[in-house]
Amino acid sequence: MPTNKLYEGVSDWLQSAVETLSAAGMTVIAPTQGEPGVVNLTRVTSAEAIAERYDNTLLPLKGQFFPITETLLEFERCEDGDVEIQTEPLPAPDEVIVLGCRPCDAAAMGTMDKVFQWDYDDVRYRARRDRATLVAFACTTPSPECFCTSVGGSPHGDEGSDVLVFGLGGDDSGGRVLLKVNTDKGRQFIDRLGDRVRPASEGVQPPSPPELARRFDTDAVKAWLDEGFDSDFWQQMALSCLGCGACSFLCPTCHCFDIVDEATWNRGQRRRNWDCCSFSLFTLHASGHNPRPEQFSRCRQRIMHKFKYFPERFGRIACVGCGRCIRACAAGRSLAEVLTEVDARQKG
Amino acid sequence: MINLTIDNQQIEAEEGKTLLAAATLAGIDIPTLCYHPAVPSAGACRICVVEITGGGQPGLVPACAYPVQEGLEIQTESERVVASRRMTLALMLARSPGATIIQEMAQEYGAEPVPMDKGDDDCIMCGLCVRVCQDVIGQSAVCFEGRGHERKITTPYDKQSEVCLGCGACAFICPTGAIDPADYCPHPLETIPNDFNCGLDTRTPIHIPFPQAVPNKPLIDRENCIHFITGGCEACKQICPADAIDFDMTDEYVTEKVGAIVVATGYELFNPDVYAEYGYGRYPDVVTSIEFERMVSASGPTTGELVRPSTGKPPKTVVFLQCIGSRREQGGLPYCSKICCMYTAKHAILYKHKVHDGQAFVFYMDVRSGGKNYEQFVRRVIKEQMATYLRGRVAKIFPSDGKLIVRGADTLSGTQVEIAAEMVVLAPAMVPAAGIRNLAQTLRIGYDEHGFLLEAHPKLRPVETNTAGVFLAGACHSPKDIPDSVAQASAAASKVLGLISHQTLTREPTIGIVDEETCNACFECEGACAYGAIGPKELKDRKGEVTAVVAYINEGLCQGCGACAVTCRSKSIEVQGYRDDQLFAAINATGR
Amino acid sequence: MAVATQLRTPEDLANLREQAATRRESKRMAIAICCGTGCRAQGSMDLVEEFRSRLEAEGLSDVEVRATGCHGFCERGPLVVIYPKEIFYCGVQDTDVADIVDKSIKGDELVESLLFRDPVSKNRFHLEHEVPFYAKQQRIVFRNNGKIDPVVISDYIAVDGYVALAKALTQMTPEAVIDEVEKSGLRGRGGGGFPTGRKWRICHGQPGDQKYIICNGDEGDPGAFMDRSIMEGDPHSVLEGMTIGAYAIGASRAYMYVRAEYPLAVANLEIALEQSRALGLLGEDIFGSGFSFDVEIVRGAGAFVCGEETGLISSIQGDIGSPRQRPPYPAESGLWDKPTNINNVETWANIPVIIDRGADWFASVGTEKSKGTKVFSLVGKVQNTGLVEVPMGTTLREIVYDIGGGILKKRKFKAVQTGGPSGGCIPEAMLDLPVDFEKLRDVGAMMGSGGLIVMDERTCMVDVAKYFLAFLVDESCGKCTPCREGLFQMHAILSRITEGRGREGDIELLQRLAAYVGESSLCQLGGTAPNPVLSTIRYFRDEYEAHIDHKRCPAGVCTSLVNFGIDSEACKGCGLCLKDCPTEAISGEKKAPHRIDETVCVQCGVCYEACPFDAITVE
Amino acid sequence: MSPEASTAQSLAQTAAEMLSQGQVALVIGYAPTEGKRLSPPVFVTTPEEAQRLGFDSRCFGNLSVYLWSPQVRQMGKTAVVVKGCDVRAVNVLLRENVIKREDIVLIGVRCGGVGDLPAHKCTVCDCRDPQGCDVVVGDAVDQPDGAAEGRYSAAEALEEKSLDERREFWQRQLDKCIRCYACRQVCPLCYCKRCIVEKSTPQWVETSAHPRGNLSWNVVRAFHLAGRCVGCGECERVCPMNIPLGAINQKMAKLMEDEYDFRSGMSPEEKAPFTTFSTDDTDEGIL
Amino acid sequence: MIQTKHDQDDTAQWQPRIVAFLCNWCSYAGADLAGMSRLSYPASIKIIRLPCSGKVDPMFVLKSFERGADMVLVSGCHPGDCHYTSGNYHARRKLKAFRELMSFLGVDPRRFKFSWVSAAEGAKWSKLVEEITAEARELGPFRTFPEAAKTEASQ
Repeated sequence: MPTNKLYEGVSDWLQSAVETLSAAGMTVIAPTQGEPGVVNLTRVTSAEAIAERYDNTLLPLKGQFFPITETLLEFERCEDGDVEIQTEPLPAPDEVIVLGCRPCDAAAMGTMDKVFQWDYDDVRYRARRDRATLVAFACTTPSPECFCTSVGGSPHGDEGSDVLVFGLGGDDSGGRVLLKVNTDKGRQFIDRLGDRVRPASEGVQPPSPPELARRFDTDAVKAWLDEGFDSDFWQQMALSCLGCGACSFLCPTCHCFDIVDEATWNRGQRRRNWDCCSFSLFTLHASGHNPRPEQFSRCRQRIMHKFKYFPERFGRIACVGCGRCIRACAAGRSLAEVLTEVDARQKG
Repeated sequence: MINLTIDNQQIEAEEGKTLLAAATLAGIDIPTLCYHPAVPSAGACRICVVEITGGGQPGLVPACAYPVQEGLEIQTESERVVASRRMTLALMLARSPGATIIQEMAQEYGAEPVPMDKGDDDCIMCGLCVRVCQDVIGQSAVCFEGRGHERKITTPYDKQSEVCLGCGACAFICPTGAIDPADYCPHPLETIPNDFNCGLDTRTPIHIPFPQAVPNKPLIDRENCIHFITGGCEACKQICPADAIDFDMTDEYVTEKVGAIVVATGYELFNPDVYAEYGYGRYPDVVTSIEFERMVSASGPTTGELVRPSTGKPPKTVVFLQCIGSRREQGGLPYCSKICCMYTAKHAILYKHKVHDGQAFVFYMDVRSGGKNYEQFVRRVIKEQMATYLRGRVAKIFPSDGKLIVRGADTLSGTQVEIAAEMVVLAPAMVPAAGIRNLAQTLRIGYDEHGFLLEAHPKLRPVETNTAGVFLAGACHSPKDIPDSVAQASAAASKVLGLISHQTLTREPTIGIVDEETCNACFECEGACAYGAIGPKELKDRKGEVTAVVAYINEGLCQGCGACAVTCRSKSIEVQGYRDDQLFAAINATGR
Repeated sequence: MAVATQLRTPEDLANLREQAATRRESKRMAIAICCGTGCRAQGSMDLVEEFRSRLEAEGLSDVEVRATGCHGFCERGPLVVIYPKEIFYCGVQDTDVADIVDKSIKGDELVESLLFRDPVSKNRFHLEHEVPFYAKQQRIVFRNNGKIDPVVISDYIAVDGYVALAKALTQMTPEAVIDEVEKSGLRGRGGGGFPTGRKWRICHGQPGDQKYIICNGDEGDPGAFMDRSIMEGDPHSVLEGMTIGAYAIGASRAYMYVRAEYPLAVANLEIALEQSRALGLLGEDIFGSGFSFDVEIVRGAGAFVCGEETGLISSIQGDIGSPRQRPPYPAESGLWDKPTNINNVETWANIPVIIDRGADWFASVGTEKSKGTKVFSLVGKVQNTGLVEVPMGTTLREIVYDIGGGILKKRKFKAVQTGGPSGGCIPEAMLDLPVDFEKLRDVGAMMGSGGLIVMDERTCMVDVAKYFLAFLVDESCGKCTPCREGLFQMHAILSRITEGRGREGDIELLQRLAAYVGESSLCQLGGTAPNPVLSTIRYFRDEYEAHIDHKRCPAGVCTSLVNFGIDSEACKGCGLCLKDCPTEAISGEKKAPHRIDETVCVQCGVCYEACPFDAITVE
Repeated sequence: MSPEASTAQSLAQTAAEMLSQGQVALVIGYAPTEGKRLSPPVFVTTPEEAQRLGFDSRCFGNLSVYLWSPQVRQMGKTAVVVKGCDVRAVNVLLRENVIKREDIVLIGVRCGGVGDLPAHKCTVCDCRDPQGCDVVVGDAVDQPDGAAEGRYSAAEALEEKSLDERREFWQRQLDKCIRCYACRQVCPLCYCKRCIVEKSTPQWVETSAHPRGNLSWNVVRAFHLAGRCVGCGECERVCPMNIPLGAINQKMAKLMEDEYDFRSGMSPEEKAPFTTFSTDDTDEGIL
Repeated sequence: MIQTKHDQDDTAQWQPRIVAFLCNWCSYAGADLAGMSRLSYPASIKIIRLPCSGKVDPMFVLKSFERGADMVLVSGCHPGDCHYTSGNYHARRKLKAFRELMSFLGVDPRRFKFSWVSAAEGAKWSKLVEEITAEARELGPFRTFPEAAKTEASQ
């Protein structure tokens, strides 16, 4: 079944979609602008709230399926001394339509899926993921920090999204869009929209993606990383890293978490919280030993993980080039620059 | 060594010594006036003449300037010598009839002021001032001028001397007290009040602080010492036979590690000049009890003679005023100073001993004579009519006709009294020594609003403070008389002994412990610690090299209050018994 | 006269002396004009000028004019002596110059009016040595005064100057020099009479490299001026003596302490010093002997007490001139605490003669214990005043009467005071006392530096004592009590005696004080200060008693005690007293006896002095 | 030559001299880079690299944060380029014994304010001329007028609101917190070897990014900076969630100034208000 | 979600929960004296004894609120009376700042009390507890913190 069929959406297709889907009891998540200049994915009931012009959401898509903090279970010490444990019910019984993530964030879900449905099937993740349809909006103007083309993606990449929406541009477009169906979920989504979309005319092609130069070669990067663990490059490159978690927390593919118990005298919750390999505590053992005692080793870990260990294990790199880490870095550090440097080192 | 005979006594003397030195060494007394060991001899006054009766050219020679010679035979009190001295003194007496020392020596030698021309100049031209200034101080700010009988001591060209340091050595060395440096000195030395005598007399920059000082050694008051002011003088250094003067000596901080501290800073008197109605500070005859105490003391400024500061004559009527500042909620101090009732009774007795026909009055609020035999003592004073006790306060003191009119109320008879007193003695309140608050803060001990130091517990731990190892004795704690102070001091001493007689110190376990792993060594805890228990500690590796400095809490000093733990941002201090996890659990439990 | 070359050997000196002597002798005549301070004051410098211009005008180039030092007979200055004949003119005025040149230089005549006429015998004397004033003198110290020009060194050399120095330096050891001086019996002429040789020996024997010589030119006695005359008139003899002394003692530096009141002496000494240095007689390696020596002049401010050795030393050191206790003596520790030998000008001037002519020759003059001559300044109520140099042992009578020509106005001799202010008064009964150190001391006087004051009957001895004491009170340094206070009180007592307020027992009190001051004072100023009082009490006690008991001054001097009247018999009514009376107490017509109004008279005594007829009476 | 270029030249020259003379082993400065939003820090160890140093209005970073980094300390004596405001942080570090003055060299740079619109702290800056530095470079700059008035404007604006408004405001703001701790990591004064958040026995501050943990964290952070915060504003700048952390810090700084007349970091000798007390402190509000 | 058994919203019955941190030497002794003096006061107060008010860490207050306290009281010796000389002064300074901070962040400052109660002030203690309990009751349950505990992240 061909899934890459193109549809054309009329000018109010989005409004209609929100209304229709909401009416159908689905949760519509879409980019909205809260504070000036800040766009995030929130639940909408009307298309008016949906932000139109933005580079990307501040927080990545991953939080929809892997929340920053989530209760895994609750426990209470009963008066007889036994401990009663109650597992938190599975989340999100509703179907969720993410209406308007960027192609890179959608692509990142591929990475997330690999992790959460690997040797351990994370039911909480899968419960959310299974019931979600990702409608990505293709990028028209990548930001200066974007480097998706360098990591195998594209502003118009359709990996991970169920539907990819292209704005048709131009003054005469009248808000019409071109919807490219990538999956069955996508088709179902199109079906639900009824007459607000129709198959595109023959010969209509999606606009060509905006220019975004490739800055490094991931194969070359991996090749260097394979040999470069002990390179003094790391120490030098990591000097300015302050060790905060902004890059990881904003990264659409970072997926490390920490499990904590929060308790009062006699009851509490077990929670899963985002964690970050940049934190010194990340690898701190109970013994006091820390296998990654210095910041450079943690910086190295993050890059190694994304561009060497992950590809080795899952066959794909764990970076989609969204540029959030670069934008968020307190010290103005740039992953793209680091990788460009690595690429250059590999190529001599 | 040179052998000679002085007063038929065989004497050995070092070559170059004077006859005077040789005689002094042999215990033979020769009177001197122009001689001072600090300055070169002049042989000017001729009072020290002795007679050479053999072994040299016979005649009178000045012992202070004549060197010993082998075989000399000397008579120090021969008829000729005595006649010469007598005439010398007669002549000096004619010139300086007012000079005490001359009067005394003249009396001793039976020198009559022969009927000659009389002068009134206390200066006997001994020239000690000139010599001390030139040879000891090195300044030559005073000199002789003129010749013969016209000779006088003055400054060069009779102008105020630029080189005068104002050291006062001239005045000091002058045997007749004829010199007042203020007359010619461009920057005369301030007279330094003798603090021990409440400023009733003066002292020199080198002084022994008080008669029973331990050690009983003089000290140099740098602020007033001419050497430290001008860099010159050094007179003391030159004359000190023991070579004990050391100008490089400075006050030094002596650091001692001690196991206990007893605070015994004593008291001061409340300054009564805030009560304008009593005129203290304005009327010279209004004195404080401590000033009175010094006045009647044999070692005091008047060597025990009780006189009115205004006239120098014994006061015929003395009024003692009690509770000056004490027991006064408004404009004073609320507490009873405890000792005044008793010492005033004593003062009344002392007064009657000094001035038999004198009359003493005591204005009191209540006579508080609690203490062994105290009441009997006061009764005796009243019964033997050593003082008239009047219950009531004095409203006003004002001078009239050379006396002080003390106007007050006698509340027992309900009448207004006026007493024409020649001296009024105020009994000011006892207040803690100045600087006691600083000391208390340094020792981290508490003090009350008046500055009296706080005991750990008024009944159970009266000599301890809340800081372990710090004890109190005497008036620093509260007004106390001598027996009480001694008792408290003894108690404090035995507490100290109890503390330090053990090899180890036993204490409650609630103390702070530093987590050396996480301590940032910012030492903000040090500021929070009221006991100075926190200091740096060096952490060393196996090679003995310092790897880190962290805070360390002295278990002996820590009282376990926990202020440090709160100040510590990294939560690196725990108080045993109040550990974070314990408190966390306690707080959690409140949410049960 | 410029001398280009230094004298390196005695032969050089001999050569120079030869030249100088030849030059002197080449002159036909020499006119010696006394240019001592006394004669200068009377215009002798004008005379020198006048003579020179006159001689030049007359073309008399073979006549030399010499401005010499004091001739001694100051009473009669200016003095002019014409050599070789030794014609002696006194009281010469510049108006007389032409006459003298005409008569005595060009011609062979005498100017009669300028010859000395003895006031007693009324004889006129032509020649210097015939003049009674000079006749009994023996001039050793004054050997060159009047003969040489003090500012011309060759004059001094011409009269055998510096021969003694050359001899001492080249032929004698220092010890030998001291031996010679000791043998001569020379005693200090400053007053104490300490044997000079012994003094040198002590200083010579002191350890130390640096020693000093001091010449005491602080002639402090009032009325004495012999040292001045020597320094002015023959400075080189003093310098030569000092140089010899320095050689003997081992000193290389000397100070010449001259009172600033002697400007001429200082000037002449400075010239002499320069000349000596130029000739190498002072400075390094004198006469090739290896001995070096120089002299510095220090001017004193004229304190009597600076004549005392230790006072003088402290004055040189820049301190107040106060004596200090001795010992240590200056010979042990003097100037700048170094061994120091101090001698008086006159003593130093004796030295070259002793070395030159030998100790034996010198010792042949004088008495057993006092050798040589002594210069006295003879002043007071005598006819001839001036400087006289006589051999020791000459009697007072010889000096007063033979040399001095006796008492003025034919009054009665009363006493002669010797030894300066702290000397004593010697009464007429002792006029035959031969003067030497011991004899004078024995009678309660002293040699001192050589003052001789002659007093006549109109001198009140109490007043004399008071006068001298007043001087000493003034001059006492004031350091020690006896001298400062004792003298002051003694003076006060004397004052009250002379003012008629004397009391019973004052004499004894004075004696007690005098004894006390004498034995208890620090230095010899005080030690000798009571002498005037003691000696006057000793010899003239009756005068004291008259003052005290009878409130009377027998000599009529103490104005509080006298009433002046006029003897109408004797009064010739000349009016001199009337003219001089400051209070116009005297009245009277010319040629008629005058009268004194006692209520107005202030007893000043002017009339008493003024009356040529002794008509003023004293009660 | 533009002022920026001349400042860059001075910086480069100074750094090169220090490095070549061995005075320091490392110079931490800014490397203005074309096209970047901020001029990133640069760690210069050779005189040649010193050419990269520069200074412009994008030099936000407070480089004193690196002074106590273990890696930097290992490298030896360090020179750091500091703006006048950064010196205040250095002063606090000195006062709290974190660094020793002899171990560092301060290269002060006169700063006319950073940011396109100068940041708030720059408009109220009263320390554009760095004090207490070893070297100061750059052209003279003017202090803004009336700096003291607007110093705490953000806090004051919130103070004017009602309690409920404030609660609502902060709830919304703190809810955003993702506990990335960028605020802590960028703060020069957050040098604890172990942050209180990292202490797990007991866990005073919950690490979960829920409102309770977030409030707890931000209260602790603000309180630990009370009397210490020098207002460099880095925490607010780096917060990826744009939480107005500066306002909280301002509030505490304002309290310190109002109550104790104290402004942190004005000198290395000062005594922080929380390390001392006065018996005259107010009893207001105490029962 | 496990229900909190004690949290009854019925205001008539509702007892506020007040956590009190008392210094050992004054306020705790004062509370003890109140008890010994048979002075009654509401049982709403949960006392945690500390050596000194200076030992009260703001974290304790915060944690108490997190654990459901409706009001927190810190009580120490009167100024100058501190057993440890100055602990209460340190506390006064820090806790004032803390209250200001909390207030700034929207936490009602009335829920955070500070008092001086001496060992002799049993009556004061009793009265104080009465008063603040009444006030807490008036303020009602403090939901901010307990609510937060129940809320998932809102992203």
